[in-house]
Amino acid sequence: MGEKISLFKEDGRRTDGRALDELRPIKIKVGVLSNAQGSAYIEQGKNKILAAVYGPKEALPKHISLPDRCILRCRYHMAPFSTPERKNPAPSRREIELSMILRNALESLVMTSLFPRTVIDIFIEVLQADGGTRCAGLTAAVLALADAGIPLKGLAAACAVGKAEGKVIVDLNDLEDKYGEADMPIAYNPTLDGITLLQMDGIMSKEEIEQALSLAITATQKIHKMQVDALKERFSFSRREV
Amino acid sequence: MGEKISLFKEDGRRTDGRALDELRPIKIKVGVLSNAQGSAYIEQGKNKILAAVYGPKEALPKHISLPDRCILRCRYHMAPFSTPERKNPAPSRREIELSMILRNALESLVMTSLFPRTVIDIFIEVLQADGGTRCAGLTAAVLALADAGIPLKGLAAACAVGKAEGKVIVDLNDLEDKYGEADMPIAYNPTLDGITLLQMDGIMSKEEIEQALSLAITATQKIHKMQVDALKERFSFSRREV
Amino acid sequence: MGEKISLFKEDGRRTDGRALDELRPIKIKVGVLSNAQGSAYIEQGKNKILAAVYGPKEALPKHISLPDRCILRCRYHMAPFSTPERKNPAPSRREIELSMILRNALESLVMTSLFPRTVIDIFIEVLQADGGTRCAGLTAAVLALADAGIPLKGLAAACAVGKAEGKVIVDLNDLEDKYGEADMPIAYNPTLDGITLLQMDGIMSKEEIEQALSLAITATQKIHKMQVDALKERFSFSRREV
Amino acid sequence: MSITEQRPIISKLEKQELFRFLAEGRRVDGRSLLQYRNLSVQLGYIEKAEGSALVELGNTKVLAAVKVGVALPFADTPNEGILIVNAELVPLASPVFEPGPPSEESISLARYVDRSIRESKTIDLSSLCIVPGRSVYSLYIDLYILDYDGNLIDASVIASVNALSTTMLPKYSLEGQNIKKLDEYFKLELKDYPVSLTYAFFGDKYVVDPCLNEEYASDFTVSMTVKSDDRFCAIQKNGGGMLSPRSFLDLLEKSITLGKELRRVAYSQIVKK
Amino acid sequence: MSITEQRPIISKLEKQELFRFLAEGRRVDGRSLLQYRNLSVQLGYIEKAEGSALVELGNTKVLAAVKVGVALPFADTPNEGILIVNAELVPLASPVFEPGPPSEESISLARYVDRSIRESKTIDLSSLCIVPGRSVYSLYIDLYILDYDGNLIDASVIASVNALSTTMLPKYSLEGQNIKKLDEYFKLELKDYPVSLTYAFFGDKYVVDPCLNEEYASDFTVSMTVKSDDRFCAIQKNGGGMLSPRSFLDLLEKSITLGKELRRVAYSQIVKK
Amino acid sequence: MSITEQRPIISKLEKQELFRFLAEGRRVDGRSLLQYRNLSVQLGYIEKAEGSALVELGNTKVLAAVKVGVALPFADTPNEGILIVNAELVPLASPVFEPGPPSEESISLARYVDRSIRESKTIDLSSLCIVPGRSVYSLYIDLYILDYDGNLIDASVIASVNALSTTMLPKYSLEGQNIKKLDEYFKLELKDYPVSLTYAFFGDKYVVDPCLNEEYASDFTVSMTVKSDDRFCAIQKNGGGMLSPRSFLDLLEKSITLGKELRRVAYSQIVKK
Repeated sequence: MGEKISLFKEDGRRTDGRALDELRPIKIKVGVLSNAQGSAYIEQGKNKILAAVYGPKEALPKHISLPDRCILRCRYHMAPFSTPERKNPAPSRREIELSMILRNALESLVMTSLFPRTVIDIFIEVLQADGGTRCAGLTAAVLALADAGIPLKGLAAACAVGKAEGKVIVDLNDLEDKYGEADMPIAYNPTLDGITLLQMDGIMSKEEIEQALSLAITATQKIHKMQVDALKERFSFSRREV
Repeated sequence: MGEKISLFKEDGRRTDGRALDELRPIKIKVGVLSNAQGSAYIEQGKNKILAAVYGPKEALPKHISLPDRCILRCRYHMAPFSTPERKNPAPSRREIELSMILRNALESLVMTSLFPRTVIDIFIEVLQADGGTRCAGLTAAVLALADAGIPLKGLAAACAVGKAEGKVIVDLNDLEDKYGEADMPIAYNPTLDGITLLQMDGIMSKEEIEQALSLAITATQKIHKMQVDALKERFSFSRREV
Repeated sequence: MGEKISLFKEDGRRTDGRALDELRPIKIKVGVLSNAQGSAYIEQGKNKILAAVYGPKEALPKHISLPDRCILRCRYHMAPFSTPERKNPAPSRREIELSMILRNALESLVMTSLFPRTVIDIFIEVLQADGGTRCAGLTAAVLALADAGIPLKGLAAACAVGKAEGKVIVDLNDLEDKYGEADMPIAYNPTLDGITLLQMDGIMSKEEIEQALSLAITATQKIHKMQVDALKERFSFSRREV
Repeated sequence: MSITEQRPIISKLEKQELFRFLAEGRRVDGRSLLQYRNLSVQLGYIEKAEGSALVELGNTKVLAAVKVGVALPFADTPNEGILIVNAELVPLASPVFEPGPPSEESISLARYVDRSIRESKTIDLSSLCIVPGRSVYSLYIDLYILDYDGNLIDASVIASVNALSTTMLPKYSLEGQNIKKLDEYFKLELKDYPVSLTYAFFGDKYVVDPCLNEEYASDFTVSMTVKSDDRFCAIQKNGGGMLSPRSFLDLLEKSITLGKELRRVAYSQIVKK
Repeated sequence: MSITEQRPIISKLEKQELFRFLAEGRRVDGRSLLQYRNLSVQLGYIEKAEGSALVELGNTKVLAAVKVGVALPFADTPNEGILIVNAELVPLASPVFEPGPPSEESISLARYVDRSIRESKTIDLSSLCIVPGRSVYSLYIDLYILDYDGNLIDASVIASVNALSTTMLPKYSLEGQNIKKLDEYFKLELKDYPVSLTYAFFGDKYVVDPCLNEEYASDFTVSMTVKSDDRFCAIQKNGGGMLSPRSFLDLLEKSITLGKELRRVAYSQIVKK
Repeated sequence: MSITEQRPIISKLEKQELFRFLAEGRRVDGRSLLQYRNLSVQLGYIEKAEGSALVELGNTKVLAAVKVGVALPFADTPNEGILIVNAELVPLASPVFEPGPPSEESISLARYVDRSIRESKTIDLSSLCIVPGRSVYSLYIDLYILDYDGNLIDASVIASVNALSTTMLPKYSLEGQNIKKLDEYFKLELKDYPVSLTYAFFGDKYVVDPCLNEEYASDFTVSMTVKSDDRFCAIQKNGGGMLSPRSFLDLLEKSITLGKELRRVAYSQIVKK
């Protein structure tokens, strides 16, 4: 939030031509990898993200297993070339935090008690980053779980909402993320009316957050529809490609 | 031992006004933490040190356990803010050595054969350092063991002795440690007349070491009395505070 | 391959006076360490390399063991003082690769199915490096295995061949390794007529490689004879010294 | 890899009791649902650090200390000081804390506290520049968890802000190309007094300032940091389970009210009247 | 410590079938012994990297991306740019890939690709100097294995060379002591088009471009990198077992022939006609 | 975390024999209680290092090598060279040594040797300054334990001092702002010849220069480093058990006598007559 950059054009539209509540173009494919039990690929703006699921499988070493349910392991990772400056491939503090946040969100969706003493591994690889990677990553990871045939309480779709130059906006791109005033990633399950992932940083008043939440629910409902379509396509065609 | 600094005032007293064989003010409290099985806190000069004990508990993974006695694990650690320059929280070579030296000293006190196949964890955290931290840490750790109800062959108290400007002195502060000629930390059990911890660096003649040892025995006996008093207070009041 | 350095003298001999197909002086001793089950020491030019073998012994933790054969663990390591600039003792990427390459080569020689569920540890320490350390290390490691009494399908000896100023040469020294055009380390078992280790970098034509291979076979046969002699000496005298 | 944590098991009896109390609008330790535990703040606990505070929130003890240094600024903010927050879950505080590199819990805690201070602009980082592009102040906040009975986040934010409020920075003079440390100091000025409020959820019920047993028994927690002007600067849901949008909106409202109260208690020694 | 790897067990039936086919000069997936799988190359897959290519060789998928930076040159090559190759066996590609620091497999892969490019002088590093002794271009090639069905080496060499061929480097101007990035770019020029050929051995039989099951069932593999002028710039035997000198000489001959063919397919989009 | 070490078990028979011998004032290997094993020193073993020595003390083999470099001095000692001691318990020396980062044993060994050399002022670090505050010599002593049969400390001190005595340092000339390495060398001068004496205790009995079995069977060891002028510069008790003040005083006396003898043997090739 250093230098002065204008995030809106004269016609009131955003730098990429979107309206305040408009999502970036989204492309989703399910079942894109040959070895993973389940996989999904998402493009959202210039984000390119792969998610893969292995399991449920025996939890080893045994002391990590739980007698009454399966455990989840989750890695959110950014490719070294996903960012403007090359990123060290070792996990950063940010990646460690997001791996936890995403695991928590997925944990609330998986019917873990069906698979005691097992583990499910979820890998989210950001190949190219353009703002909102944790949300797009979650949207893909949920589909990879479904593709792996793991029983879920429902899908969840995620989208960041936030504030830029005083206006509440949806699906922040890189520029808006960097120079805007607030960023609030939300994952929402429309069937159960539940928020599974919630973070915020930046500054927003109570009223602004209320407005942002309402936009987030609408946006994630749209993405949820795309998730359902991608699953349908997957199970009718079974095409596999990145 | 670089620049020239005077460690004695004109009246022959040390920079902090002490006589050659005088201890710094010491404050000891036992039972200061709510989760640890045993704990103790010591202030000696500007040293502020916490010790905590967990165990005996099952030794895991099993291959670390011993069939005939309990094992000890010990960590001596300095808080990043305990030193003039911020210290990296990762263990330094010095901290690794002292953890071993302190474990060895405590190992000679604990009746380890009473608890086969178990482990006792001892944590010593230096919150503020002012010379002689390993000694003050040991004095506190012994009390934390006693507070945890672990049978000991006896208490041990520790104190550094050393040499500054040719004079043998007791309980070196930071300045004397840095600019003095020798530093000899000693832990002593008065009941069994045994030295459990002994190191020396700097230069001393045989005669100087003899004199220093004699001063150390007197000093540790004084501290031993304070240990006993702190334990009595603990078991009459059971107050818990740092 | 930066600056211009002449690798041949006017008489056509190499900088150290050798002919194109001439090995450096080699000194081999078997059984030089007291604790290892088997050990060997080699000097080849200014290379000084120790190899030691421990095992077969129970493979722990159990999950690394194999039900039908023993596993090998191998560490190729350079002493910090073995190179012109002090080397960090932590394993470099090069050392990790060579540990694998050497393990693979040794794996083809050991009768692993005789010792199911066990592990053999092989340590190769380069005390002084002078070009061709992986080859000399392999020559020594094979002897350490034999010294440990581990049944082998045969010995293997190793030697680098390569190209310098257009000429195919044998047993490259440090200078030739650095400024020459190609380096091809080969380990060869003359009894079974088999190559167990093969790498190449630099540039050679098919014809040059054919010529180099032929030289390598002759050279390794010579080294093989020295291996046999060293084993004979070991089992007649049983001297132990570096 | 983040891995499902193994929470210590609370006995069924304890859990039943906890829920029975909640159903009646009460808590096991006698508090009401939206009541904080006793809070005490001891300023300047570590004399050798440039700033420090020891905070006790019930049995939870957090020591925050500020070390000041001089560093090269980041390339994209050549005129701003550097703020780094680090948290250590010291193993003497709890049997579940283990020695070793920072765990995901400690990283997540440090990053939340960092956001709470940075986004609220509690410190004006542009006032911490010595020579633009060359030398700026670096503030290292180390959070040391000494005793662990739940709600580390709220205690850590309070400890950090209090520690910052006591921080004295050395002055520097520019001598040719180099800077020289003077024997003069100035007080770090605080621009805001943020507080974090953490709620633990049990089905559709929630309590503020959960103690450890409540954290273990809960579905998840939500933390919110409120600035002095009642705006929010950090929010985070931790743990599995689903938060209903309705409850989220409730929390926003509650946090503004509770925040005012907590701020008064937490910063009573340092806020200018 | 390098440790004997635990290969996933292929069922006896699968293995028998594989050998039965080989005995008849065939392969389970219908290929002939010296036939490559289908190869597709997608240039510029990562728009934000300075160069990139996604290669699919059968079910093996390798993404190579080039990041360009400016660095201090190495002391012994003050006039040369820096080339670093890194390979990540991304855990989503295979159940045998694990998160963590680079494994010996990934290091060995990266080093082989590095040698293939460096020794073939595919890039003229001396053309990547900005200010001698002070500033040179650094090229980081990151190999990302996304799906793993054997023969990573050949796919990675092809991906790297294709990614390099798309690489655009920013121009710099010298302003006094400092360099300044301009908004102009130039294309990295390739001097060679090396290909690696990997063979898996089963007794005295061998196949090219092994798929994963073939790799697991084989005694060892041999990789050879051939330059455009049919000379070799890297060779490596991987795995146990013994290679007869006779077979080695055979491979040299085969690789020259197969290399020409593979080069044509692999670099069809980038080689100047 | 330092953890109780798991010493290999010595058979009861061996232990009984050891104690029976001790009771008679003898040792299993025929030595008297205060007798050292055979000591041999080979100077200059590593030609490529600036200094080196291989020491054999019975079956214990320690190689010490000195590498010389140029470094920035520490801020608080701008006119002094840098001395660093590192010890590697090389896994080929013993089944109890494992590859990996330095263990507490190797760190403790290196630090004891460092103190012995530094505190005795064996090297005048102020003579190792090239340009005050900018360039000083750095001496890296690497201790390489090649065969392990007890008493690493005494062997390592002897190896280090011998290696230092053979060390040749390159000369540098100052050219403007930079220094230039000349093709001339000078010999590092030693100011003292410290020896360490290590005792293993069995109840109230002790022996000097314990072999490995004696170390394993002992209660603890005490090491003392004595300077040429009979003063002490390092002492350390290692292991559990209690040392009586009386025994400590005994050791001081014994060490002065034994030290003279050991020094004569250990440094026979290097001490000026």
